[in-house]
Amino acid sequence: MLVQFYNVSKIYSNGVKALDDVSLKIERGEFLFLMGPSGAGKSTLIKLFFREEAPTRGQIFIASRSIVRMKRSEVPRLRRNIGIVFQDFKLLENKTASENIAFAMEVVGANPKEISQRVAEVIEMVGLKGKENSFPGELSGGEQQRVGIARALANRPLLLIADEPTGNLDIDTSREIMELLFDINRKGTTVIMATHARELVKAARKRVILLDKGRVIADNPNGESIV
Amino acid sequence: MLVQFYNVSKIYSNGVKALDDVSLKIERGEFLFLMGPSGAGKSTLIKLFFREEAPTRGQIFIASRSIVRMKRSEVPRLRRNIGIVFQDFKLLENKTASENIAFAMEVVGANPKEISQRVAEVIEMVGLKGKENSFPGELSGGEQQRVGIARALANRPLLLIADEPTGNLDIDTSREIMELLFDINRKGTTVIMATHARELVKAARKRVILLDKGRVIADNPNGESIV
Amino acid sequence: MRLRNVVYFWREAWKSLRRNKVLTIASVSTVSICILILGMAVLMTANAGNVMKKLESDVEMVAFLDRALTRSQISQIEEQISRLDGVKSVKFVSRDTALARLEKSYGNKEYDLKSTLGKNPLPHSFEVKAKNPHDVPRIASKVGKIEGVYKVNYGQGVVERLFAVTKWVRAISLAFIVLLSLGAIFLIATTIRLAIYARRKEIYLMKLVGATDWFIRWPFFIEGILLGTLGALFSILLLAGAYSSLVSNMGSVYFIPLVTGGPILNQLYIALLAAGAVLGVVGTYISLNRFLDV
Amino acid sequence: MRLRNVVYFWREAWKSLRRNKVLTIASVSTVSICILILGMAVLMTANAGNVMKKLESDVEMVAFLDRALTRSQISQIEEQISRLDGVKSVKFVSRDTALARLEKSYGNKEYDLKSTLGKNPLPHSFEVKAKNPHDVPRIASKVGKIEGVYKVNYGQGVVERLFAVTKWVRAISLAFIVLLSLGAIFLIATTIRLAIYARRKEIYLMKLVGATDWFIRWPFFIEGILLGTLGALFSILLLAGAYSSLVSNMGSVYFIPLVTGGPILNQLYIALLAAGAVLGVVGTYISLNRFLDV
Ligand SMILES: Nc1ncnc2c1ncn2[C@@H]1O[C@H](COP(=O)(O)OP(=O)(O)OP(=O)(O)O)[C@@H](O)[C@H]1O
Ligand SMILES: Nc1ncnc2c1ncn2[C@@H]1O[C@H](COP(=O)(O)OP(=O)(O)OP(=O)(O)O)[C@@H](O)[C@H]1O
Ligand SMILES: [Mg+2]
Ligand SMILES: [Mg+2]
Repeated sequence: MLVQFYNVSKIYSNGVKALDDVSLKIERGEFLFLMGPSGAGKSTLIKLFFREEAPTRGQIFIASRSIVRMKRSEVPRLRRNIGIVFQDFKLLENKTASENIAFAMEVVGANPKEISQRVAEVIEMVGLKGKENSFPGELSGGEQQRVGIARALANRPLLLIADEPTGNLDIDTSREIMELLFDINRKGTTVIMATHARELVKAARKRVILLDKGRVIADNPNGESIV
Repeated sequence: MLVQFYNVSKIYSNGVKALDDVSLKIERGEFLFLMGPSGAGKSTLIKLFFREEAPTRGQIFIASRSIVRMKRSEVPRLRRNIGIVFQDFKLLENKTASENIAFAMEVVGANPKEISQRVAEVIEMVGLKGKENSFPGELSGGEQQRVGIARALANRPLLLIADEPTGNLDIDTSREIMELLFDINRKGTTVIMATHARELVKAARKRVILLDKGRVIADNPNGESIV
Repeated sequence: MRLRNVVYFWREAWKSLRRNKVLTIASVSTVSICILILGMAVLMTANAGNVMKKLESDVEMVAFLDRALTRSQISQIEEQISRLDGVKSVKFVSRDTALARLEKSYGNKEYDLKSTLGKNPLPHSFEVKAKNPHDVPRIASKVGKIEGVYKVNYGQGVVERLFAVTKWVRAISLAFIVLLSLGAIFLIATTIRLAIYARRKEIYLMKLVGATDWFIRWPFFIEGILLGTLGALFSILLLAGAYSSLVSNMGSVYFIPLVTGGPILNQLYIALLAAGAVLGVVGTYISLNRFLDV
Repeated sequence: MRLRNVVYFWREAWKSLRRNKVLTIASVSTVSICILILGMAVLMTANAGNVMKKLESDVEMVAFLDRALTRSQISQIEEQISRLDGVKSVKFVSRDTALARLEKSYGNKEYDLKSTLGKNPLPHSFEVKAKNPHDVPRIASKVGKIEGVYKVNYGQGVVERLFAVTKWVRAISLAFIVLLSLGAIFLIATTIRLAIYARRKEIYLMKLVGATDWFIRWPFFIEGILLGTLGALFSILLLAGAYSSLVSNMGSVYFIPLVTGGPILNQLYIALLAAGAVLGVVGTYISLNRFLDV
């Protein structure tokens, strides 16, 4: 069991209850869609995985370690094993596309040769060849999003979490990205993806968790009943 | 004729040719989709309308005024008549949702009563009631996007330009937003919307312009051949 | 500018000061420190100036008179001296007084000059002060030419050196104050520039939704005034407190001629307050323009 | 720290300095101005200290001797004085010399004291200097008790006041330097804090992708050192240029005892350079921590 949520609730400091008594189990190697209307709590749930937010109540285990009771000094290690695609991309504005990707690898201490090789590889995978040296401000919305995806892939994480990774992509590019995710999933990476793109979910036939108002209202192994 | 583009090209300072000899006519009261793969030049085209970017070559007329030769001091007036939904939202982080919307009205010199009334109205329209006093950092991705939409609507612009306004919205919310846009279009506002959401375009049966690599490769009055 | 806008601008400025706490605190404390240091330097310079004035005003000349002069000749000479341009005071010192002074430095009880000598060998003299101590050398040469005066002493050599020193001290403290002021302007402008830089996206968006340059500038200017005034106020309170306690602790004990005139100090404090406000606005003005070109 | 990281940190620091031009220029010029002002103040204080030392070292006492002393008695007294604790030099001034001096201030050609008097009424005396001018009053009272000395003069009253003044001048300039240093620390820290504030999202993201605090800190520290050193370098060049031209223009003309010792100045400049680098790092350290808590 890779991830376990026990009765997790999240109430933000302004009183908004974003998650309400969520319990969840995710196996190693699974591919999981998170769906639900805008404001349902998908991003909040995702932020709990790598301790960007701490739950108000409940327990979370990743690889059998409680990340609620985890010490501050252990958090970097947790995060290095998770690849994250942020809903708002979070690219560094004064680093080029390849520097943004390389950066995530430098953090884990990869060596320069390895880095430059892998960066070229993931840039190619997301279809950004030729944009390596562009700064985020010089990229289109979809291109920025793909830089974010490439960065999450770079370290070959055990767990990949993508928050709305195709929101700014056309359907063809989206399908290519999905292929990419399925591919790394086949190679062993657990993938969790929050999305609104029903077409993609429908085509994938993977497990779907449906959130609404912070509660899990459906958990379907191959997404049939939901879409 | 509201908008005329004559042989417009845009080459960014780093040499990227984002638009290549684009000519275009848009009538008052039209509803227009801009489609095309990621990096096709949709956002660039949109930025030309309100002079965030200037064209490298060609002429642009809005309401028969050349906005290429327009003086710097006249630009604010141009912009006040255009409502813009930005692809990256561009919300002010230290203003609440309603302040972000009110702000765009204060710029045009509306009076306080009018402002507070209209702000409540558009907040309601985009389904953000209860989130008026949240700061952007306290809103979900889709909620932020809707604040951006509400801000563009607030001044009842003559021309509304929306760059990927439903990228972070679920399908139901997206449909509601589309209804909103159709509605203001019926009331006379010209609407230009860049999007990747084929479902929405298909359902709308409106004019679609298809861009690829900076060129207009199709211009279809009711979108049939495209989607 | 319509009233509605005025209200709007002040409200915006105030809100932004409260919401951008990091920026506000940084700017206010920068202004505070700059004004504090500037104020302290001005006070120091003013006091140094006072001391130097005192030193200079001690400069006087002594005119020794020929022996065989009558009373009326002496008072004629006195009149001639007093009539000279720039002379402030003339004081007659009789040979007896002169001898008494000499005795005071050499003499003791058992052994006094007068009895040893039998008669007084010293001449009568006049002690002459100038309105402007710097005129002493010039006046001295004129006094020397008066009939009946055989010699004029004013510490030739030493006095010129004193004046050279005071001139340099004044020049250097002025240069220091100017440098400090420039530094303060620059530092405050830099801090404000950084504060505005941190908000450049806000300005960019304002322009994109159609705000005019002045619509954006006003709240920033008001912010500038507010934080400049606030910063200056802090430092003036500190400065005034510290200086008045210094004066009361020290002035009475050591006879150093401290600047204590209430009005002068108040003028200084008001000037510093104004400087704070002006620097706040000027710093904003300089920094803002480059972000407005959208 | 592995070599790879060291290289990485320096490269990152350098890149970031080049890419964040606004922030870099702001920080470097803030350091520059602060160090310039601090350096100027230190030089001024050092020179003021020199002048005051000079003033103090002019303080000496004069011991007047009884009239009826033999040669050997006089040299006995000289020895006694020299043996006193803290005495630096003793110089015999004969009555003839004393009279000649007196004459110089009163006399003229036609009329000289010696011939008027017939005989010299003045006593022999010793001019005594102390190693530490502050000891003069203490030593004077001891000298006064020696047999054969009937009076000791050292400008009683005036000297005490001089010492009071120099004490206060020293205290106030020290206070000013301390204030300036604190101000410099604070201003530099504030500027750096704003520069880091402008990059807070960058730090936030670094933390989210798993960077440790130290991994983030190092490049910032190196940046701090670089910009602190750079800023200090500018100001030291300016300061050294200005001061050496001041010394060569003024020192030779006016006999003001300027601080000109090469080694002392070099030490000062090196200290300022170090101060720049240290302030850069300390400013970074203070400012960085609050953004690391993610
Ligand atoms: N930092 C925050 N402080 C307060 N409330 C927040 C914060 N972040 C999110 N919320 C609120 O929590 C709820 C869930 O937000 P969340 O971002 O998880 O939604 P989401 O499912 O990701 O929506 P979307 O599809 O629009 O991205 C929303 O009502 C939102 O307003
Ligand atoms: N400021 C810029 N400087 C340089 N190149 C740019 C800049 N902005 C965009 N580009 C490039 O111009 C091309 C068109 O970009 P644009 O943002 O118009 O695409 P788009 O159609 O909006 O794409 P998306 O659907 O991904 O948002 C892209 O190749 C992009 O890399
Ligand atoms: Mg979300
Ligand atoms: Mg775009």
